Parts: sequence; C-alpha cells; structure tokens
Amino acid sequence: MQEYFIIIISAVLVNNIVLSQFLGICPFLGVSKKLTASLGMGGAVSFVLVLSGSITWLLQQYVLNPFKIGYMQTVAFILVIAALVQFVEMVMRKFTPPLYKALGIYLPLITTNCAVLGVAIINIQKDLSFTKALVNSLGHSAGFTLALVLMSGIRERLEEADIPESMQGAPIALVVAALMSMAFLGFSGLL
Amino acid sequence: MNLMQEFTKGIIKENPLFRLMLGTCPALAITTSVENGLGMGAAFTGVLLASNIVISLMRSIIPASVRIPAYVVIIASFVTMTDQLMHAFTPGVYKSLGIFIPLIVVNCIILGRAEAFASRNSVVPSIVDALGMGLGFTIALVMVCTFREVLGSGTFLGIQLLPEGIPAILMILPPGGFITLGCLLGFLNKMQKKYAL
Amino acid sequence: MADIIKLGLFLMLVAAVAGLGVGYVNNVASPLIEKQILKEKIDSFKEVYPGADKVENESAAYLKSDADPALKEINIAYKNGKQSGVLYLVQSKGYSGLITILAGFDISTHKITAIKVLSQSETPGLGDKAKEPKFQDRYRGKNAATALEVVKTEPLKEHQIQAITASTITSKAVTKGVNAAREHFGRTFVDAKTN
Amino acid sequence: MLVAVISLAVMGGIFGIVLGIAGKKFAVEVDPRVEELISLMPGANCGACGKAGCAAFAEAVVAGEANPKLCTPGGASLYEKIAAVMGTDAGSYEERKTARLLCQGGFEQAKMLYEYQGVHDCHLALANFKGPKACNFGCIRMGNCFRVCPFGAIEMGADGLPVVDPYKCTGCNKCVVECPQQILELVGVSHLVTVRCLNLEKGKTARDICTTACIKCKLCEKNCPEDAVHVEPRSFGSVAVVDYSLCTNCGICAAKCPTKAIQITEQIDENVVREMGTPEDASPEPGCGSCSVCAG
Repeated sequence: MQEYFIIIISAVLVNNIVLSQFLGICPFLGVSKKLTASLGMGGAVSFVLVLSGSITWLLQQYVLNPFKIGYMQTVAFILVIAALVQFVEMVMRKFTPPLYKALGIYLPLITTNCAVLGVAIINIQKDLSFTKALVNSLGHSAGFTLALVLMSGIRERLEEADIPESMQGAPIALVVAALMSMAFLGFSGLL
Repeated sequence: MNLMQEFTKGIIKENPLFRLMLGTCPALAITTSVENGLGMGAAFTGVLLASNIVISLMRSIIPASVRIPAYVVIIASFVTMTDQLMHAFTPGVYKSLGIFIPLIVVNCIILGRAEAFASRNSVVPSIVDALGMGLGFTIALVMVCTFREVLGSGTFLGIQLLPEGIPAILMILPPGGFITLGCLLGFLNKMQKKYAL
Repeated sequence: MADIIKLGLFLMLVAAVAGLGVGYVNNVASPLIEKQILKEKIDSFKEVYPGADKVENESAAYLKSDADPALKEINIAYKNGKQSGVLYLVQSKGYSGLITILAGFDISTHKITAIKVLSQSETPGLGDKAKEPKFQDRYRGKNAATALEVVKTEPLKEHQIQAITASTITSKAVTKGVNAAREHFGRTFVDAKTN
Repeated sequence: MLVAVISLAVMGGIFGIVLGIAGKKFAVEVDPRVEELISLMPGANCGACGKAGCAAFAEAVVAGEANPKLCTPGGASLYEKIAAVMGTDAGSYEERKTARLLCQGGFEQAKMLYEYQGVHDCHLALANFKGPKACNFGCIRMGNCFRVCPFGAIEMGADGLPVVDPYKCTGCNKCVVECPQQILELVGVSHLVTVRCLNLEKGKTARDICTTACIKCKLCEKNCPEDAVHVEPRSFGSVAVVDYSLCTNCGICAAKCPTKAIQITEQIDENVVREMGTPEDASPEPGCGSCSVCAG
C-alpha cells in the first residue's frame, strides 16, 4: 500500500505533470480563465488519462511486447487516446452542452495534450505493474486538475487586479504559472 | 486567397506560439539553448509540411466523426517514420535532433493546423501555411531560446558570453521558461498596440 | 448501421496504411540502426578503454544472476591475448528516466580508465550536461577500491566527484551506476587476483 | 512487419466502430433554424433581450420562449427576418427605444446651492440636500449614467449634462435604472417632442431656480392641436407631459413654450448601420457589452 501512496504523492506534488514536467501547458493556459471550465477540463482530462493509462498499458503488455513491435508504441498510443477523446467529446456534447461549449477547441486538443501521452509513456518507461500504472495515471490526473484549478482561482482574481494593458490575459497567466512552478520546485526534495 | 499573405500570417499575425498560444509544451521544455530551438523548429516544420499535404489531399474522403483519430494517426506515423529514417540515414543530424522528434507528436500546432486549415483548403495553400507556421514557430522558439540561454547559461550558440558566475540557473529551470515566454508576450502586445502589426 | 461499418472500415484502412508505412520504414531502417548502435558501442569502447585489440561481450560468464540488476553487460578487453580491461554497461535511474553508462576499468592498475554516458533523457541544458566530457573526466583515474561520493563543492578527497551544477540527482545517478560496476570489478577481478 | 499492420488495422477498426455507435447513440439534433438565426443576429451579444448572447437568444426564439422583438439592436429589420425564418407573421412591432435626458439645467441655466467637492457619484451627491443644484428634481451631473452605460452611448456634455447618442444607445435600460433622480427615460425613436424638465415646483419658484424649467403656464396645453400635452398633477406639484400616442411631432408646443422646456430631437436615420460602440475596456469577452442583464 505504501508504494501507491508514494506514487500518488510524487505524481501530484513532486513531479507535477504541468508545473515541473512541462506537459499539458496548452489547455492549462487556454482553459483556466473560469473555474467551472477548468473543473470540466480537469474532469475530462482525468477520465481520458486514467482510461488511456490502463488501455495503453494493456496494449503494450499483450500486443506490442509479444510481437516485438515496440516502434509502433507512439502511433498505437495516440490512436487509443484520440478515440477516447472523441468518445468523451460526444458524451459531453450530449449530456453537458454548456461545459462542452465552455471548453470549445480545447476538448479535441486533449488528444495532442502532452500530459495524456506523457503519462502513458511514463507508465511504460518506469515499467510499473498494471495497478501501479493505474494509480500513477490517477495521481497525474489529480495533479493536472489541481494545477488547473489553482490557476483558474488565481486568474479569476486577476480580472480585478489592475495589470498593465499589454500584460493582461496570457502573459500574466504565464508569469503566475512561473511562480507556481517555483513553488512546486519546493516539493522536489520530498521524495 | 493570395499565398504570400498566407505565408506571412504564420509569422506575425497568427504566430502559433505568440498569437495562438499553441505548442507551448515543447517550446518551454527545449528552449534552453538556441541550437535546440533551431533543431526543434526544423524537425517540426518537416513533419507539419508532410502531414498538412497528406491531410489536405485526403480532406474530402475523411468522414467527419472520425476525423481526429484519422489526423492523429497520420501525424504520429509521419513522426515515427521521420524518426527512424533520420536515425538510420543521417546519424549526425539525428544526434542533435533525435530527442525532439518524439516530442513533436504531442505538439498541439500540427493537429490545430490540420483541423483548422489543412482539412478545409487545397494542397498548395496548405503547403504555404505549413511553411509559414513552421518558420513562425522556429523564429518564436529562437527568440525564447536566446533569452533563456544568454540569461541562464551565459552562452549563445555555445559561445561563452557572460563570465561563469553570473548566469541565473533559474532561467533554464521550468519557471524560467514560463517567465521568458510571459514577458516576451507582454512585450509583443505592447509593440502590437504601438505599431498595430 | 451501414455508416457505422463505413466508419469502422475507414479508420481500419487509415490505421492499416499507417501501420504499413511505419512497418516498412522500420524494416528498412532497423538493421541500419543496429549497425549504428554497434558502431557507437565500438567507438565508445575505444574511447573508454583505448588500445584494446578486441573486446568480447562476456556477460554470460561474469554476469551471474545474483549480480546487481543495474549491470547490463560485462565486456572484457584483451591486449595481445591477455585480459587487460573490463568494460561495464550499467543503467541507473536519473531525474527523468534511465541513464546508460559505460565504465572502463584497468585490471592491472585497478583504476577507472574512463566513463561515458551512452544514453540519457535528462532535462535538456541541465541533466544532459552529464554527457559532456567536462563531467565524465572527473571519474578518470579514480581508484576502484573506494566507493565514489558526490559533493556539491570542490572535491577534497580523492574519491569525491563534483556534481553538475543544478542537477545533483543526475550526478548521483551516474555515480551510483559507476559504483555498482566498481563493486563488481572489485569482487570478481581484483580479489580473484590478490588471494 | 505484417503483425504491425494487422494489429493497427484491428485497433483502427474497433475504434471506428465504437465511435460510429457512440455517434449514433449520442447524436444531438441541432435545429438548422438556430444556425440561420445566429447568422442573422447583429452579434453584439449585448444581452438587451435578456439572454446570454445572440446564440442563446436564437435558441430561445426557435424554442418559442423569447419574443423576437426583444432584440433592440436588431430593430425592425431583424424582426422581419426572424419572422420570415420562423414562418410567423411580422405583426405589430414595438418601436426601438433610446434613453433621453429630461433636464436642461446646465452650468448657466440652473442656480447652484453650494459647490459640491465630494465623491463624484449621483447617489452620494443626492444625499447632501438633494445635490448641489437648487432644483431638487434635475440631473445632478455626477455621471453615474455615463459610467454605467456598457455601450459608450452616453458622453458628459460641455455643460455637465450627459448627452445620449441615439445611434449607440440600445435601450438596455441600465442608465434609467441607475439614475437616482429617475431623470432619464426610454422614449421611442419616432417621438421627437419631449418635455425636458421634471421640476414640480410652482411656476414662480421654478423660474428663478432654472431658466429652462417648466413654469406650468399651460401655453403648450392650450395650443396643442391634438390635445397631446397636459400639465399633469404629480406628488409635490405638476409638470407638462406629452402623451406619445396622440403627439404628431408638429412642434407647436415647443415653439410656444416661453422657457424652451419642450425640445424637439432630430429624427435618427434608420438605415444608418448601427455600429455598436462597445468601449474597449468594457469586458474581456469580445462583443459582450457586459451589461450583466444575462447574469440575472
């Protein structure tokens, strides 16, 4: 049980997928204007991330390794993720249309979201067992949602702050992200 | 749709990194030295060109509801092929570019351009758009790289500029990437307001 | 129902064509890549242990099951027919992935001839400084008997290695790998000789 | 190599079929008329219709929840187009309304009680003896309406009084709601004659308070051919009021009025393209006038 705890802590805090591994920045900057949109995005990415983490692991274990076609890894993983994202997109358009509109272009961009593919490859690189890979994906999706929610909380308060005109919007979001990633550097000594 | 305008829009008006805020993941990760930036830019432009051509050729036969998996499979297979070919036939270039090629798969710009442009226009504009976007992205990368390399490791393309003690290692760490891109965007907004690019 | 099948077929077709392309390219490229890797290995052997007539991969003989899992390969270098050096291929976990190191030991002098980082995926500009000669030369000529230790400042004692600035995790990982090889070398080659 | 092709093909096939089924099961039918209406809309997302933007308004119109007339920026022309798309008859159309200031007490006209140096806010100024002006009913000239107008339709004039630009005003009623003196009124654009005064004091006191006040001389009432204007009693006194259902814009009352309290505004040109004056710093969302009506 203890390793799972370590895996989650390392995924959420120590090497947070967004703030210390630099993956998944596009949606992180694009969607984090409103809290509801970022929660929705966090949910969608977590769903895709956990599912793709497990499917890609099974794929690697029972298809890529036995047949020695490791080089297919990227193409196969991406295909799985793309199909999953398309599925999530349809489900959200049917059941939560306002959230679907709020996410807009950033929903299909989850496919190329570096975080999702990154976690899938990390699961294989660290050759974790199936349950560990699942826990790792869960941890990273929690880390992603945490970073997104923190960011949107700050950015909503930024609306009122009087920022020089040219720095409004993305530039100030990047500077805030810099400070947050500095804070997360503090966790690096944890494990 | 004059082609020249398509080409230049990728560089300033619709610069993928500064304007559309896409491709930030690889941009922040590898822009610690100018030669990394150039390498990434070259590899990226190659793959974007290839995938834009193929997608714009196939745009009429791809059914809408499976368009994203189809695009993504095409892009990923191009990336793997270029990675293998370069590794086999041009080992020298591969030594410097090798690390970036798998990163290109997760670059949002390629799918973004495929979805927004290549799937709607014919081949020639797609080629021009790919070149424009590639050049724009490379220029943006090099700008970020120069700041980070000069401030972070005190060198420019390997040439030692600042004495050893001065450079702030922070600039090479993740926060440095964020700050550089943020301030650069702010500065460009200022310029854009003044000269209305 | 018909268009579902059509979708399925279309995606199958695209995936098949992609698979074909990648597979074919792989077939063409993989032998060349193997050759590349082999050539690189030979070059690195020469670099780490110059002057060897030939280098044999004798992992089967020396790499017993109880050995440290980090040790991947043990190659013996021969000079005019006599065992003169041992080249360890060892892997250790760095900051963001596995680092493969080639460590060369000279049997007669019990010293590390040199080390070379073959592959690493550390953060560009930081951890990947491990592959620069400036860092790798710090291991040259260290005695194989004492365990190596990473220090942040100027090394005072002979067995200390100065870490790369801002990437101590990578430096520790490389040193851990070299230590694993050093212990194995000490146990099998040095003790066997002395007693 | 063959294995690679087969495995990918099989995976592609499976995902294609799964997505096909999902596409079928989760199909969301979108009414084509909604798209058509959205393209017709002025796209100002001003929220005057009470909906969150034009898309929401289009969906509401198609669903029959919203009355097509609500779109004030669109005006009559949009109303006909919506009726055409929806197949309903055009029917009577409420006229477009813009805000009008019922006061002309500028620096020269109105006598001042004291010089107000407090916070520039109408509510606060009003608290100090009904504002610096002698007239208790007139405009306090602190510019709340100017600040609250999301479309930049109100500018503070040279004489301190707000000036409403009829081309920019969408009739969203925010300034009327904001004004503590209730001195702004939404008036149909075709009605040109307005009594620009709400001073209820008796004629003699009104005259020395403000040179352009209504002194209840009833000349307008006597000379109006349509009997459209009357001095009507109000809570504290009385003032002349125009009945727009009868008024034919003849302007005789304005000519007769000794203190020029009754004014005629110039007819606005309907087919002038109504460019939306959304001020840049109004709100981050492009096109949204942030009049927060949609926020409820």
